[in-house]
Amino acid sequence: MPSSIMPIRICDLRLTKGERAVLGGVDLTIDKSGITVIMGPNGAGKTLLLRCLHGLIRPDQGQITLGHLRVADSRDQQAMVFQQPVLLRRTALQNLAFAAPVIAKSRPQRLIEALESVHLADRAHQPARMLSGGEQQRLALARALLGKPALLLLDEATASLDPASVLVIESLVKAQSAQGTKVILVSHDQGQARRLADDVVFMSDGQVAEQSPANQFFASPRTPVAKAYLAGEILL
Amino acid sequence: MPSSIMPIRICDLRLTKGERAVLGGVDLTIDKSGITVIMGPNGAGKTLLLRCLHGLIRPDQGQITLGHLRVADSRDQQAMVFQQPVLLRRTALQNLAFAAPVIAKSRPQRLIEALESVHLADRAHQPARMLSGGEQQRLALARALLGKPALLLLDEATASLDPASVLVIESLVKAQSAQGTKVILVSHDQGQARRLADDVVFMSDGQVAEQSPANQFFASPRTPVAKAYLAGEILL
Amino acid sequence: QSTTSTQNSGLYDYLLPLLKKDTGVQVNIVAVGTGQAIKNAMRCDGDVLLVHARSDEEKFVADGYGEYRRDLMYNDFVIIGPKADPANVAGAGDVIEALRRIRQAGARFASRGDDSGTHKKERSLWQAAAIDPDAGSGQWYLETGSGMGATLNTGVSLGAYVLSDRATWISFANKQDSTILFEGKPALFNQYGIIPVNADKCPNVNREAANTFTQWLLSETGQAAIAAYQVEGKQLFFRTPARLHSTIELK
Amino acid sequence: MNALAEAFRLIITLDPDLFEILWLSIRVSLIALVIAAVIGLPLGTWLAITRFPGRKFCILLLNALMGMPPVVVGLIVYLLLSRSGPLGWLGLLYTPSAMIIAQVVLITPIIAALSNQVIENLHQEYSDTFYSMGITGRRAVVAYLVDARYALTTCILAGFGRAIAEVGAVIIVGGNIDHVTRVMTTAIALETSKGNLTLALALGTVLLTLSLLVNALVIGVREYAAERQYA
Amino acid sequence: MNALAEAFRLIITLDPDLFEILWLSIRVSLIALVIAAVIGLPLGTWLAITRFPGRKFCILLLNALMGMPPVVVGLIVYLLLSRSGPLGWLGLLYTPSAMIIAQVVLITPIIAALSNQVIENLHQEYSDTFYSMGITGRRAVVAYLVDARYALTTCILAGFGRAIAEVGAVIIVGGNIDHVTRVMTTAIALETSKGNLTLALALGTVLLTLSLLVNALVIGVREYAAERQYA
Ligand SMILES: Nc1ncnc2c1ncn2[C@@H]1O[C@H](COP(=O)(O)OP(=O)(O)OP(=O)(O)O)[C@@H](O)[C@H]1O
Ligand SMILES: Nc1ncnc2c1ncn2[C@@H]1O[C@H](COP(=O)(O)OP(=O)(O)OP(=O)(O)O)[C@@H](O)[C@H]1O
Ligand SMILES: [Mg+2]
Ligand SMILES: [Mg+2]
Repeated sequence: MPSSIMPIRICDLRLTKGERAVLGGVDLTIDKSGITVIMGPNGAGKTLLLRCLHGLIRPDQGQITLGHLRVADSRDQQAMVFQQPVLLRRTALQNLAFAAPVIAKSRPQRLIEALESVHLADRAHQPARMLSGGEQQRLALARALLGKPALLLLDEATASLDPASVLVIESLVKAQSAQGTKVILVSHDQGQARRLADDVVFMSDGQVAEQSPANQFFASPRTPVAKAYLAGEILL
Repeated sequence: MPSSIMPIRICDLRLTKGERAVLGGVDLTIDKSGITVIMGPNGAGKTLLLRCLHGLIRPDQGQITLGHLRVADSRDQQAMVFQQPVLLRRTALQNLAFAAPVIAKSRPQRLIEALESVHLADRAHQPARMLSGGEQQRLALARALLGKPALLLLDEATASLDPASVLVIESLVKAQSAQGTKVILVSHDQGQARRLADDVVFMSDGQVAEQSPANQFFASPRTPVAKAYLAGEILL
Repeated sequence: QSTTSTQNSGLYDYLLPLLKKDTGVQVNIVAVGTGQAIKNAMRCDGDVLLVHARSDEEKFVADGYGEYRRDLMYNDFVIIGPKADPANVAGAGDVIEALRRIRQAGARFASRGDDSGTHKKERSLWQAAAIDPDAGSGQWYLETGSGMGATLNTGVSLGAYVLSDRATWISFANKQDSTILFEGKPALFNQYGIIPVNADKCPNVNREAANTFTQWLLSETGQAAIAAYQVEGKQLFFRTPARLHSTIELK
Repeated sequence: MNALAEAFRLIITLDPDLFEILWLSIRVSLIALVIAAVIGLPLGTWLAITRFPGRKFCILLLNALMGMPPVVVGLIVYLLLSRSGPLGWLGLLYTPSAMIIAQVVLITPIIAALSNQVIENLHQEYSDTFYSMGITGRRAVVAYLVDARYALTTCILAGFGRAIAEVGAVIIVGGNIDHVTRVMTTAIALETSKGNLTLALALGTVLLTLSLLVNALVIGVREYAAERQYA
Repeated sequence: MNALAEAFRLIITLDPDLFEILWLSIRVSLIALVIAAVIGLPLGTWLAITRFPGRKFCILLLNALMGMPPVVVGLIVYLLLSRSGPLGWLGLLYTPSAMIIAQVVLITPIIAALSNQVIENLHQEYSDTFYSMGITGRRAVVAYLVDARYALTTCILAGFGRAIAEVGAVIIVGGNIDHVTRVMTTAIALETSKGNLTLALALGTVLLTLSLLVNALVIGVREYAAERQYA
């Protein structure tokens, strides 16, 4: 029931590391299905926000609800692909088999299909850690999709992929979204954001600066900070 | 003497992993200074080629010369930034101090300047491993530039940077190149390649498919495989 | 269960095959210090006790742990020291004088310091000589807190004097330049007793085999065998009372 | 040098006594090692990856137990197995089983503490991913053990080293009975107390050679497997 | 239970004999540990990061030496230090120094072998970067030791555990001489041979408590530092 985790409400999320408020009161409601792209400069807190949503970090303060669920209760409906994928010290296929729910395990054909969907079928028996950077990222995505999650979180999952792989993953993500999975994706790639986003959340300095439908955001961002970002102008 | 490592000649470089010829006879001469961008699909062997050049991998067969030098003799004139930067478990500043040549150490101001050049001065005393992905990559670049290398190798060094950081790094790389450093850069980002490249090397399936001046490559790639790549069309 | 000194002397390696041939009884030896042997036996870990500490043995039987006690054999103690003999122990008239000479010469003396039969004997001799060695503990009086062999290793290496039972010394291989300097006085006799563990207290005891073993050792055959045991041409044990701490477990 | 020659002589003459003792040493230590590994590896792993109050203290305790004196372990096991002890009815005292028990008690903390550290390092890398995939409990433990298998061999070898070299505990619970519970280390101790230092050293050399062989075997297998498979 | 009560009594009555022995144990083991760490950590690290023919064999040897019986180490040191031995002129036999030497010989391989494994794991991560930066030799060794400092404490604690629990070697070279070389473990062995099992266990409890305290201290410092600084 993918709809049961909607809407996602984040309320006054705060997180301090050392003396820095790395998340300084994030307020955000995501109530539309489809693909939400989070953009923003390095260090804006995009990864931290995603990790809070996924339950990897417990914020110092604030509330997150997914539908009627709290983060802890929604975890088996979520899947996440990290910026730097961590693969087990096993073959590509064994990596999938390990992650597969019990049902899928009884049907090894499912795993092969999953490998094929990310064009890695011929690497099935290669040690996963020996794959090229792009191949590892594709494998991580295949692994995340095995559980048929209701919410898919992607943290710069295509950052080191070639154009073709990017398109492959984008179409996989779109297809998944079309099946009702809510996708939240962090990306610096404006082309990708334009191609995928239904709406855009722009973060800056530990806060949400702007949230707009995609076409509106790219046509004319409401905040100066987003405008500068898109122009590559933010002073670091 | 940056010129002493030119021209870079790679002759019939072969490398087999398991049963796959991951480098299948690479022939390449880079004789112009400036910035050379290597492009090609995931798994084409770009990273492996760079690693061979840097002396990290000993090829099964083939020859590499840099000017009159062999790889082993040119190492102190090279620096490399990896796809996934590895930082020491210390603060950002200590990471630079560790890498700094003895001369620079006596002038701590040099290190602060290096941090400023990648806009990380205010993160100087933060543990390097706690920096955001983009911040880590910038720190790795600053570290690589400390030794004033004659040859700078960058492996998708801007893959997870925000547009502003990308521009910062690009301008740093350009400035370095203008000072006579030869730069070889692997990237999937066509925009970046167009902005930076003096010439482009296109790799596919463990071989060099095409080597052209940048404007010519982007205007009309000679090989069908490069054409398809630029269009995002290669079948994986 | 058996003690270190009898085991180190090699007596069991010689006796047990003879016993097996005569009676068919298979014996397992566990060699530990006297005090430990007696306490192990009180926990019923053993079938026969072979020790040398007469008063403890008698208490053991009186408390009902042992069926009876018999003198088994004896040997004697000797004083070991460096050949140079700085305290001239060899010239002493009796053991008391020997100890006094050691003390007066300021020579070092290695004691077992482990409450073993040998140690108790040594303490009683110091007392008889009216010397309190504890005052010099760590300076000239070195309590090794170890078995006979280890104490000999220490004493020999330091050129110190040691009171040892003759059997252990004769079969001891690391003599270096030490030798027997004082021996043969009745005050130095060392009696071994044998006690079958009381099967009423310890139902696990293999009573029949324990008796067979004890009786064989006490019989003419056993006694003759003990007397016939020699190392380097020297007789180690003599038929009649002697002491040694061991329990012996029979299988 | 004499000791080396003597060791060599003992080995090439295939001295049957020596081989009986050697074989018992190997058997006892290997069985103890297997048991200790079966307990210690999952325990160390589990403590590395779960979080509960008192966890830090458990790890601390494991580390401290690495420093448990063998004599004390021997005494405890002795008191348990003694005929008047709670497990006396098993009749295990002065048998090889008793020695195995003592060695297990001795080396389980070592294996657990060392594997705990190894897995903790791996956990830094894997934890987010495992958390995300909902891998917990037994599945996580097994996954960590499998993925750290090469590094864990060193922990196991450390445990083996301690077991095979151990004398204080086995002499108390085994009794060093000839042909029954005499192992290499107790034989060495016996020869030392007899003053036969050369023979003792020769036996030590043999034991060390054995240890070298076992280690070579394990490390050889590990290298072979690592080369053919996954980095 | 009796043993616990007795241990408690010994400690609260501040038994002077006990504290003399305890203090000697700590002194000997800590000095041995420091020396062994100064040798073993760089050695293990160096073997993890350099490549030369015979390196595999050296690592194998270290692993095997972890299984060196203390009695044998004791004998070798004894023969070296005995008056007729090559180092006899130093007059160290039956002194605390002799015990330190024996413990160093015993635990250096342990610390080296375990740290070798820890550093090898880190090396997988760092090697390319260090190679690229031209960091080799002493600088690399130091860098690895610094960056793996938290994981290395476990190796060091394993070495400490072995040292403080060790009896076979120190009793041979130290002689367990009262007021001179009597340490906790040899005192325990003595009480055991006297049959004073309760007292022996009490001493064991005291030793274990000591071990626990040292471990708590080290782990405490580590956690504190790790929290305030770098992950
Ligand atoms: N554990 C931590 N301790 C201290 N600071 C941290 C920690 N984790 C993150 N930070 C800081 O929090 C800020 C936000 O980090 P985050 O990883 O969310 O950035 P981001 O928006 O994902 O950036 P990027 O685009 O570079 O991935 C960064 O400045 C980072 O240095
Ligand atoms: N150690 C290895 N063992 C086996 N195969 C390897 C090893 N290293 C690389 N490969 C294989 O060699 C091929 C080329 O790898 P390389 O990392 O050079 O690709 P790349 O061109 O850099 O790709 P990407 O754009 O994804 O980074 C890949 O298919 C990879 O699976
Ligand atoms: Mg991020
Ligand atoms: Mg690459």
